[in-house]
Amino acid sequence: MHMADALLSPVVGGAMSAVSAGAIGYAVHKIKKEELSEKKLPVMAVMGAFVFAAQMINFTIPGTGSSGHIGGGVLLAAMLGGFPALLTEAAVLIIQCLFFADGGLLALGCNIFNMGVIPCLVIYPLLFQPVLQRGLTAKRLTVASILSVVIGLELGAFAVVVETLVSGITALPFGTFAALMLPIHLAIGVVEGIVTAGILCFVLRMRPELLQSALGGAALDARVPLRGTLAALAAVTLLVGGGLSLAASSHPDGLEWSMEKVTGTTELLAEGEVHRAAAAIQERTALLPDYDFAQGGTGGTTVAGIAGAVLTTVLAGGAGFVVVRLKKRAASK
Amino acid sequence: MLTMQNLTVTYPDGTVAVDGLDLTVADGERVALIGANGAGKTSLLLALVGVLPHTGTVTVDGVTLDKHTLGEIRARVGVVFQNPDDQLFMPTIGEDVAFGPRNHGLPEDQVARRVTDALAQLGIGHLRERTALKLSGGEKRMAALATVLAMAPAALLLDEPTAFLDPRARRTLIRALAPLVPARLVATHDLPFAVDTCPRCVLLREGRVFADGASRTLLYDEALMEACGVEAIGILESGGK
Amino acid sequence: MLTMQNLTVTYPDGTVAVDGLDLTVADGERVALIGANGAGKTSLLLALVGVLPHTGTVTVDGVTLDKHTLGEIRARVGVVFQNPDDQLFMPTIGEDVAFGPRNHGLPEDQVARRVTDALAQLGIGHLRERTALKLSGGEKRMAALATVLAMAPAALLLDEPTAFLDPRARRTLIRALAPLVPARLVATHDLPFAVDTCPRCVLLREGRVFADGASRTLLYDEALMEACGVEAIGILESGGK
Amino acid sequence: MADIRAKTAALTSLEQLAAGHSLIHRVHPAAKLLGTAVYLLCLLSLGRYDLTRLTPYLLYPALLLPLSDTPCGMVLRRAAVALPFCLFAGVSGVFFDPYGVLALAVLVLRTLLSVSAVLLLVAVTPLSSLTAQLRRWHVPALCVSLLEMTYRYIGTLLDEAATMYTAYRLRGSGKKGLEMRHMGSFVGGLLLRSFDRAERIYQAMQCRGYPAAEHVRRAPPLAARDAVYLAAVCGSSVLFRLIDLPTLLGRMF
Ligand SMILES: Nc1ncnc2c1ncn2[C@@H]1O[C@H](COP(=O)(O)OP(=O)(O)OP(=O)(O)O)[C@@H](O)[C@H]1O
Ligand SMILES: Nc1ncnc2c1ncn2[C@@H]1O[C@H](COP(=O)(O)OP(=O)(O)OP(=O)(O)O)[C@@H](O)[C@H]1O
Ligand SMILES: [Mg+2]
Ligand SMILES: [Mg+2]
Repeated sequence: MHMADALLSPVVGGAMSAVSAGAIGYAVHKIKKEELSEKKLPVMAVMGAFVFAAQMINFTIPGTGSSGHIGGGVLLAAMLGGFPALLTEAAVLIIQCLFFADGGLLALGCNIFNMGVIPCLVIYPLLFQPVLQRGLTAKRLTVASILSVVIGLELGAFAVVVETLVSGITALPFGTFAALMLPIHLAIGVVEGIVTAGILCFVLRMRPELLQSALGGAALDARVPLRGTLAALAAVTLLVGGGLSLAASSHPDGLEWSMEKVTGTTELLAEGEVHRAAAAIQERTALLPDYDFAQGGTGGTTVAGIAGAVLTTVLAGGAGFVVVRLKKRAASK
Repeated sequence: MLTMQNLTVTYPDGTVAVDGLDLTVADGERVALIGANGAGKTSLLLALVGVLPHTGTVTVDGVTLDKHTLGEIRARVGVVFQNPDDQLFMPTIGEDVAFGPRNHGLPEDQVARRVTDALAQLGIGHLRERTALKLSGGEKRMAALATVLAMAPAALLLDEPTAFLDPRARRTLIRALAPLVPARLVATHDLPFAVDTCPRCVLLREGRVFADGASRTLLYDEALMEACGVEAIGILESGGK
Repeated sequence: MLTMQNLTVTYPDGTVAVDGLDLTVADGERVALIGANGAGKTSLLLALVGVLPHTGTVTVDGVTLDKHTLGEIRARVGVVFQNPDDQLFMPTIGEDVAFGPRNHGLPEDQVARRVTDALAQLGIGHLRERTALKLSGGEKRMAALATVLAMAPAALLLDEPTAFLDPRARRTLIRALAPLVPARLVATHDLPFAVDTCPRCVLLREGRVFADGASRTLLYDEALMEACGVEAIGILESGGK
Repeated sequence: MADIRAKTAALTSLEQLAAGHSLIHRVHPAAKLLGTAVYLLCLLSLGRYDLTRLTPYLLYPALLLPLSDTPCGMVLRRAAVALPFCLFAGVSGVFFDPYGVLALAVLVLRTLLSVSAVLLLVAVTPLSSLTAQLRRWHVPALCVSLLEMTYRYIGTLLDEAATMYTAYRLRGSGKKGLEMRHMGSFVGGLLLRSFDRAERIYQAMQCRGYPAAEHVRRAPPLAARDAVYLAAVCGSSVLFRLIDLPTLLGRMF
């Protein structure tokens, strides 16, 4: 679910980076205030490394033969508390971006938001903690983990869709993109949720004090009415995930189909409409909005452009080749 | 029992860890594998159970190791890793010991018998319901050994079995190993242990057999041991100043 | 140099790991700390640098260990843990060695000098830019030692320094330790190493001093060692059957 | 398991590259960080169909790869990791967009260029100089130390997970992967051991005077070389963004 640089425009990337940086700054401030930072640093670091290593382990899903792996955010939050978990997840994402080409530098803000801020600062305090407020039992822990992971992942996937579309790099209609992304992540979420629940239940059995201290350590400021939040989040997930997946499976053209049901016409979002919308977004988000929306350009522009591009490519390759030759010659001397 | 012919193990990055090695271990024989850090001991043991890919031939009881015989050979050859922590992954020791036999399709009553026997053999029946996370180093080592014994292997491969043990736990291990029948290949840096438990000894250097003979002779041969990158027992005991 | 009076260390769960212990280590003295698994060796060493809370008195060079003197005492007493992986946490060995001096507020040029000296003393200057990830066990052990030496401690506490080492690396360690001046308290299961490097030896049992005297005498005394839960060197060397 | 070992190898190979001594390696980390950022911003601000205008940006990897002795193959292999999701978005876009094929090509090229820019950065700059630079830019010490320590322990834990997985498979039922019902105790066990290890690390750090006042290390002085590098990378990136070089070139002939 890593958002890639290539799918982003600088405006979206920059905005999301600002949001994530703000969240991280707030988390640092919170941790410092609670004087946890000193003792927590090694625990956070090793847990980050652990999540990284554990993500390499594939689980066979019974009856399917396919495999899944654990997700990080909720597990980290359960073990460390929300704010430290956010920092840890961010560190993991930065390392994945730098060393494994998962995501990208510009996309870091998006990824930290989708996979860190959402599970650690939204799902954890609003869902995970409330479910466990009335006592830490294996059953509640299982429910809380699965719900948190599933809803967190759905929200994250939804964010990916929005970020990609607002960037205007792909022409996918919103509904179709969402209908493709959300059901996939619903399935992944269920698996990751079960895995996370299994791990946390094991921890609960062996070392309950670890979970207790994490849960108690991040004392809830505002007690959130559990039922209402739960119901709302579940409803949104069901609606978006379930509804769209149904639509997508029975009608490849999911959005048109649902639009037809609702409005009685498919005209509303005809092809051209979508494009104009995308183009408008594109215009607004490009760094230099004066740029020529190329496909319509004059024949001359296009031909010259293509010829020039070929020439540029050859020149770039040639320059590289010269460097290689020069280096070789220098080495042989 | 165990035969290696021209065995070569190469890591993906090109490191040749074992380099055209020939070695035969007879039924019930006990062989110590000695060599400096990086000599290729661990790689050799891992190749024997197909964890690392190899070229050359490995046969166990006449069965040649390849894709199709892998399962069969793993059922016959048991490996105990250097770090027992890496080998215990079930909630209790009892379940851990049952894990292997159960996966090889034994019926539940036989699995239970195997577990009881393996634990009794090593004198750790009392650990059955305990969890590995709260055992001492010596107890973990014994539990790891039990998980392998329960699979009734014809050959045992041990990787540095005395690491982490205090002298008494080490002694307990030696006593527990003594009556066991399986042939044995033991990679170790603990030379007194090697002399004690293995009549035969193979010196490895850079992935090749450098010497092969009686432990009581080889391990006291200073020139030989030095050439192989380790130190003879004599030097160790005298303080080697 | 190091004085412990009625030192008691109790874990939060009520386990009494060290129980009213009295011990004095003179300037430059080398003392081995011997005892079975769980005798309290590690707990004792950790209490000496204030990592574990204690009751009783600990003085270092006349300074009594308490909240206010903690920093000062940690600057004088260096601990090397059993597992070097737990002690090397910076990206490169050079930075790891610089970590302590820098935390004690030394200016950057002195930090650099300390690093160079410590690495040179142990003969691992070439590891300065390497990362701990790819070092062999022996190299890691040396690096961990360097991190502590760089703090110019007046006393060194070593916890099982020979674990993980092959015989040659072990020898290198012994040679590296020999010329170092600081007083030394070494918890170890490696009795030949204790005899080699520490003239004096303290036997621990259940958190108390069970015997205290010359290593060459105590460690060969079978009855005494047996009572303390470990085994005398003689038994080890003869094969102990 | 092969996966896990491969990850370790990936880390190791990048570290080895970063330890090199080429001209590019010696450039100030701040210059390299800024250069990469500007390059990425300019490159990614090009539009959905600007295939031709992307081509001048090929010059950056084409020159820097050989100059820094970074093998091309590695960059391509890693870029492949990032491709699937982009392809997913690009290929499905083809059905909704008359110029979908063009957009797809742009997406693939963007992926290739942005991935190689990031990889180039870490292939020529050791993590320790990157984090030192972050400290000098007053990124909170907690975050920077966390990054360094996480990186440090990833190697250790990957190794441990790999060995544990091997042990599992040796006694396992021969199926690939870990069965769901064992995962709690398997991964949970690894987690608890990691937790204990963290405790020991904390003790080790305490013994060496942690926590102490934050120290910001002096920056190595900016050399003329660094200014030239920065000017060249940023200047060309912005220039290519402002003028349509390929079209100009094409018109000339
Ligand atoms: N994953 C790996 N990739 C590449 N090379 C490796 C890998 N693991 C080990 N090696 C190399 O293979 C050689 C043999 O390693 P091996 O672990 O078999 O040695 P060993 O004899 O078991 O040493 P030790 O006594 O330290 O356990 C060494 O040179 C080592 O550096
Ligand atoms: N965190 C802890 N909580 C409670 N008890 C502990 C803890 N750590 C150690 N103990 C107990 O304290 C006692 C002394 O432990 P310690 O680690 O000091 O022994 P040791 O002599 O170092 O043993 P070893 O040779 O195995 O390293 C043991 O009984 C042990 O079980
Ligand atoms: Mg080995
Ligand atoms: Mg100890």
